[in-house]
Amino acid sequence: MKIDKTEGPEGVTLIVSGDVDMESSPKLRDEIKKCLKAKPGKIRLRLHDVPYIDSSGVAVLIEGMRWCKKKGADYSLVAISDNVKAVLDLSKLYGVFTVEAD
Amino acid sequence: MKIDKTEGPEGVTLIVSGDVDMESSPKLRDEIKKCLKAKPGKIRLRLHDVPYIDSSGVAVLIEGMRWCKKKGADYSLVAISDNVKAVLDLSKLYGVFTVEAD
Amino acid sequence: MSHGARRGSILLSKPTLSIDVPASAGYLKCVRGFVKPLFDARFDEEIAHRLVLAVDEACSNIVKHGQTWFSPRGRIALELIDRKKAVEIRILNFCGENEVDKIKPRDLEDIKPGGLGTHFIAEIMDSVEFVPDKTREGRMQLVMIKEGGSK
Amino acid sequence: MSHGARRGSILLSKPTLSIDVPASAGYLKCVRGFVKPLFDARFDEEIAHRLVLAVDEACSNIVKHGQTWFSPRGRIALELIDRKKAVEIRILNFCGENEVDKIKPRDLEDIKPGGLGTHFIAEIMDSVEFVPDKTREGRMQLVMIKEGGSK
Ligand SMILES: Nc1ncnc2c1ncn2[C@@H]1O[C@H](COP(=O)(O)OP(=O)(O)O)[C@@H](O)[C@H]1O
Ligand SMILES: Nc1ncnc2c1ncn2[C@@H]1O[C@H](COP(=O)(O)OP(=O)(O)O)[C@@H](O)[C@H]1O
Repeated sequence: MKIDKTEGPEGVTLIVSGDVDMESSPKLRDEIKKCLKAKPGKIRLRLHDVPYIDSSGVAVLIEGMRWCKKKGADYSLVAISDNVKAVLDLSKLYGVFTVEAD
Repeated sequence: MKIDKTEGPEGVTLIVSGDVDMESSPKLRDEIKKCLKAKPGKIRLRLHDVPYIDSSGVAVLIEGMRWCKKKGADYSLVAISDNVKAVLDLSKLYGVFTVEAD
Repeated sequence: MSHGARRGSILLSKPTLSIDVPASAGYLKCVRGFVKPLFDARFDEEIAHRLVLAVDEACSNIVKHGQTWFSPRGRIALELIDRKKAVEIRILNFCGENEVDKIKPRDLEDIKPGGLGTHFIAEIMDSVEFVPDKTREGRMQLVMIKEGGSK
Repeated sequence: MSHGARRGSILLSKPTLSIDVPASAGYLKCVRGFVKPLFDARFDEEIAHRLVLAVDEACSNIVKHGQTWFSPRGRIALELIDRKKAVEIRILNFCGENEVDKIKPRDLEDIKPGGLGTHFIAEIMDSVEFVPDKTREGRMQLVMIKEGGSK
């Protein structure tokens, strides 16, 4: 898994690529945490190039949402892959997230 | 591995996608053989979407070349993937084939 | 290519595939890589993806819960039985006998991180049960079955 | 993520990964899927691809040559030792003692199908040798080592 970061006036986008699993999800968690320190108006996670996410990855997506809510930052998932969508559906959590097209 | 076939006035193109390994290479071999029955002027193998080829796959590429030579048909490999190129290099066979861009 | 799977000795050799790796998060990708091509060959893409997820979650649970600080040398030992009409996955040494009752999904209504793995497994598989592990006294095997898939 | 590979018990558990599958062409893709993520994590893309090829060719050779009609129940049994400074791959029960001398690449000048597998293995690996197989009398193991790769 690799995370690229782009910053714009409205906030930060983390572009995730590769599998988000028990090995790599802590790295995504740390990255979201780090972003929040800069008090961005919005954090977007781009999950288009994520062919695989497991429950630990979903847990990080939820944590990110909670942290953002607390800090008053917007939070969304962008251009999620079919497999990410499938796992969110399976978690009954798809409706909980703000999901955007690209 | 999957093989799609397109036929034009100058000959046949077999569009191969997926791994060409010991399990699947006999299928490619059979398909080339079948094509030759129709006496095409040319057989092209499109190997762009072949992420993996092993020595049994390379053996089939050589057999195809020999059969075509015998029958007076042209033969070429088209848009080969980096990994196919790497395996042909390793085989010291890259120069033996006619390799075309798309 | 389903017929290809029978090349060689498959009709005579036991259709059991097994792997044994250290119970470490860094090796879960190897486990997924191992089972995925087999599921892809037997099931459609969506189901294959879910099956990989179920296996991965079960193995993650060994990394997370199957070891303790005084017994850390855990292993993921998995058997896959590639039957004609079903795939059976056995994860050996999955948990202790006394832990089986604790293993269940949490209430999904409560939106919080964690506790999804067993829910995924139950949703995806046709049958999930625990049986005593013959290879290690006091330990249980997780046995998961998915019916169907052409072979 | 190399540090991730140490999560859990990797520093304490033996860094040996093993698989055992029927010696059938249809399961080679599982073997490749198993080793590829590990090679990808340790080596650059090009080398990782070559290493997958070497392992696959060695396993193909068991399917092709390691079984006979009177002993068809062959298995591919592979051990991968994920050392700090090298990866070692042991393929058990690779061939009979008396076959070792026959195992060599053919003359590549002669352009013909077949006989490339052992050439690939020799080109790709830093060391290739045969040692007696402790698990089965009269059989040999193929031991291949690739140095390097960060861990
Ligand atoms: N291999 C195991 N050994 C012992 N307990 C386990 C094992 N797998 C799961 N459990 C128990 O079942 C619970 C639910 O597991 P799961 O749904 O995967 O969620 P999580 O692992 O995120 O808590 C765990 O919290 C744990 O108490
Ligand atoms: N596992 C094995 N058991 C017995 N003989 C083998 C084995 N692997 C390879 N050989 C011998 O070595 C030769 C060269 O193998 P290889 O280079 O892989 O080419 P090919 O398998 O296409 O002949 C084979 O033809 C065979 O005689």
